Parts: sequence; structure tokens; C-alpha cells
Amino acid sequence: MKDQVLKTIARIITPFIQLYGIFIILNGHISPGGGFAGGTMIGTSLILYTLVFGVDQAKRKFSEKASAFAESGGIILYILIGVIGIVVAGHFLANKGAGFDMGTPGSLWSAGMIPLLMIAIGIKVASTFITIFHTLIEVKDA
Amino acid sequence: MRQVIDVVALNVILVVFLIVCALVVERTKDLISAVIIFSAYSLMMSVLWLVLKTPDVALTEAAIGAGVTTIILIAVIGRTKRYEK
Amino acid sequence: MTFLQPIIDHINYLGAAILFVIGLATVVNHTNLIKKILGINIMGTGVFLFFIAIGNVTSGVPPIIDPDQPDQLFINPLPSVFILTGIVVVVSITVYSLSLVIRMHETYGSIDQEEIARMMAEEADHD
Amino acid sequence: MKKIIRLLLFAGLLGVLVINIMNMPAILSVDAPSYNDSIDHYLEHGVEETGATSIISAILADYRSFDTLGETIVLFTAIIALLSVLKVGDSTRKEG
Repeated sequence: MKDQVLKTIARIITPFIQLYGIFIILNGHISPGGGFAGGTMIGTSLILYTLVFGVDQAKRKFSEKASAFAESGGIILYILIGVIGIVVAGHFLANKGAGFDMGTPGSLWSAGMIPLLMIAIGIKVASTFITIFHTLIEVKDA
Repeated sequence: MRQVIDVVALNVILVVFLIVCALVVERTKDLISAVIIFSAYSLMMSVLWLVLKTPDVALTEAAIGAGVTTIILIAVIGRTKRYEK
Repeated sequence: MTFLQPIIDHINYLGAAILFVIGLATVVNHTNLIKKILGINIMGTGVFLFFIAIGNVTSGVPPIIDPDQPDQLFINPLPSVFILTGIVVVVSITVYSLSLVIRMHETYGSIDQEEIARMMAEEADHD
Repeated sequence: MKKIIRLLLFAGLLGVLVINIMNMPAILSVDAPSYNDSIDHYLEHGVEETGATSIISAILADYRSFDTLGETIVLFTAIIALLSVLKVGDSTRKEG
């Protein structure tokens, strides 16, 4: 696409959408929101980038290899946090018993493993939506 | 008391709007129009969920239902056929 | 106005039932595959509306606990959690069915169920 | 004829649903059956047991985090199925 206005606005607005998504993910345990909503927002900003600048440039920014790494990495991070619970406390996905720092309720650094799990879900969801969009709009030559 | 009545009136208006939107989606032959009306339907659904005091679901629905589902459906309609029959 | 009062009291449940039936009618009556997927989405939102309306409590607040105000009435948090799961499952169903639609359009050149069935019958006759 | 029968079936389904809905409690209070003991436990002990003030996040990522793992796996399965339908067919066509 050659529209200069659209390109400029998209370039300005994309970091703010991503910042808001990260805010939603990190504040998931003290306010409404969480991994799914925030991850979808980050994925939507990448979809906006793809729509404005084209698939090729978007794949240079966020390649298939990176997206495959992020997808598997999200789930593996989630399971690893659960395995810490097995090793320390004796059951899967233990929070308080596994020695995570609980902090003061209501502050950003609190709630033990919940923000970590939210980050894992956010990475997974964002990369999933951008991969789905790239796969669905790819027109084959055959 | 007055505020309670206003919330109930907003709830009824939103539900009627949702039913009208669903019927229009069912009747429309142009698939792009149907998808755009479905996007408005999802947005009204997220407003209804704010009225029902579940802000988490409202955020997720506004991002997924009105954002990603619409874009994906339009991408697929662009690759296939636009008109029904 | 008294006959309207039970309807207004149950408006969310009634809306959920009507949306479910409209979605089911869309899935059954239409032969276009993308219209069927839209119908599945409408059915899903009808079920979600029913669950969330069950969780609502009169004059309750969202379940975010503030230590300064101990005596608050909270809504039921469990349906919200289930619906957060359900939204993602509906998106997964939509994406997978859309990929099947694209594949059918590549193979048969049509996204109409009856045309595809006719072409499949002709292929079976040739074999 | 077929269309009329279909319409009657849908009207019958809607009628059954509406009759059942009209027997449900209209205004939900704390005494409603869906507001049971487990929810009281979540609301009273959620903050001290998990440290999260948002009870929905506490249930989603602590009490029922195994559910959430299953949900992410559903999303993962969806994208594996999508790639296997749209991408794998490509390479076989190029070979054949």
C-alpha cells in the first residue's frame, strides 16, 4: 500500500497499542484484564502493521521462526512454572507453597506466579493471532 | 432508585439491539456487510457485559470478537466469494 | 404494564435464548459455509450471555477486592472465568472451520454446501 | 412445506426455552443457587491465599490454572490444525 498518511499514523500508533497491551498483561492480577485480552491487543497491533506495510515487510519484522519460537515458548514457560511447583511443593502449579514472592496484595509485584503465567499466556496468544492472520492471507502461486 | 431504572432500560435496549443485529446478519446476502454488522454486534455485546459488571470479559470480547474475528473473516471472504448464492 | 414486568425481569435470559435460536436457524437454513460460521458465533454469544446473566447479582460490584472497603457485595466470579475460556474456544473453532472453507474453495471453486455436494456426487459417478 | 416444518421446530424450541426461563429466579441475590460455598471461599480467602486482588485472575491462574493450561493447548491445537490444512497440502502438490 502506498498511502503515506496511513503509513505515518500506523507507525505512530503501533507502539502505543503494544504498550497498552503490556500494561493490561502486567496489571492482570490487580485490575480487569489479563493474558488473553492483552495478548490479543499486541497481536492486533501486529495485524495492523501487516495490513499497512504488507506481508513481506511484516515477516521481516516478525518472522515465522520467531513466531514458532514464541508459540511453543509460551506453553513451555507455563509448564516450567508448573514444574517448579512439583519440585518445591509437591504438586503441579503450586503458588504460595512453591516459595514465589507474594508481596503486598494490590501492588504490582505481588501474587507470586500469577503475573508470570499471564506473561506466558500473553506471548502465546499474540504470536498465535499473528500466525493465523499471516497463514490465512497468504495467496499461493499454484 | 432512578439509576437502577436507567441501568435496566439500557439493558433492555442493548438486548433488543443484539436481537435485531442477529436477524440482520441472518438476512443479509452480502457477506462483507454481514461481517461488519457482526462486528457491531460484538461491540454491543461487550457494552452489555460492562452493564452486567464483568469488565474482564468485556475487554476480551472487545479485543477478540470485534477485532480479530472480523479481520480474519474479511481476510477469508477476500480469498473466496463475496456474495451468497 | 404489569404483563411486561416478568419479561423485563428475565430480559437477559430471554435474549440469550432468542440469540441461540437465531444462530441455530442460521446454521440450519443457509447453505453458504461462511454464513454457517457466523451462525455458530451467534450461538456461542447467546450461551455466553446466559452464563454471565446467571453470574450477575443485583447491586453487586466487579470482584476486585479493595482492603479499605470490607463490606462490598461482589458478583459471582466463576461464570466470568468459564466464559473467558469459552471465548478462546469459539475463536479456535472459527479459525479451523475457516481454514477448511479456504481448502474447499481451492478444490471445488465454491463455498456453497449444495454445489459442493453435487460436485462430489459427479466425481463419484466418474470413478 | 419443508421450510414451514423447520420454522415450527424452531418456534417449539424457543417455546420450551422460554417456559423454562420464566420459571427461573428473576433477580439474583446472594441466596441464589449459583452463588454457593466455593465462591464464598474464593471471595473471602482469595487475597490471602493467592495475593491477587482481582479474584477473576486468582481463579483463572491459581485455583483453576490447569484449566487455563488446557485452554492454551486448545489454541495451540487450533493453529497446528490450521497449518496442517493450509500449508502441508502445498508441498505435496508441488511434489506431485
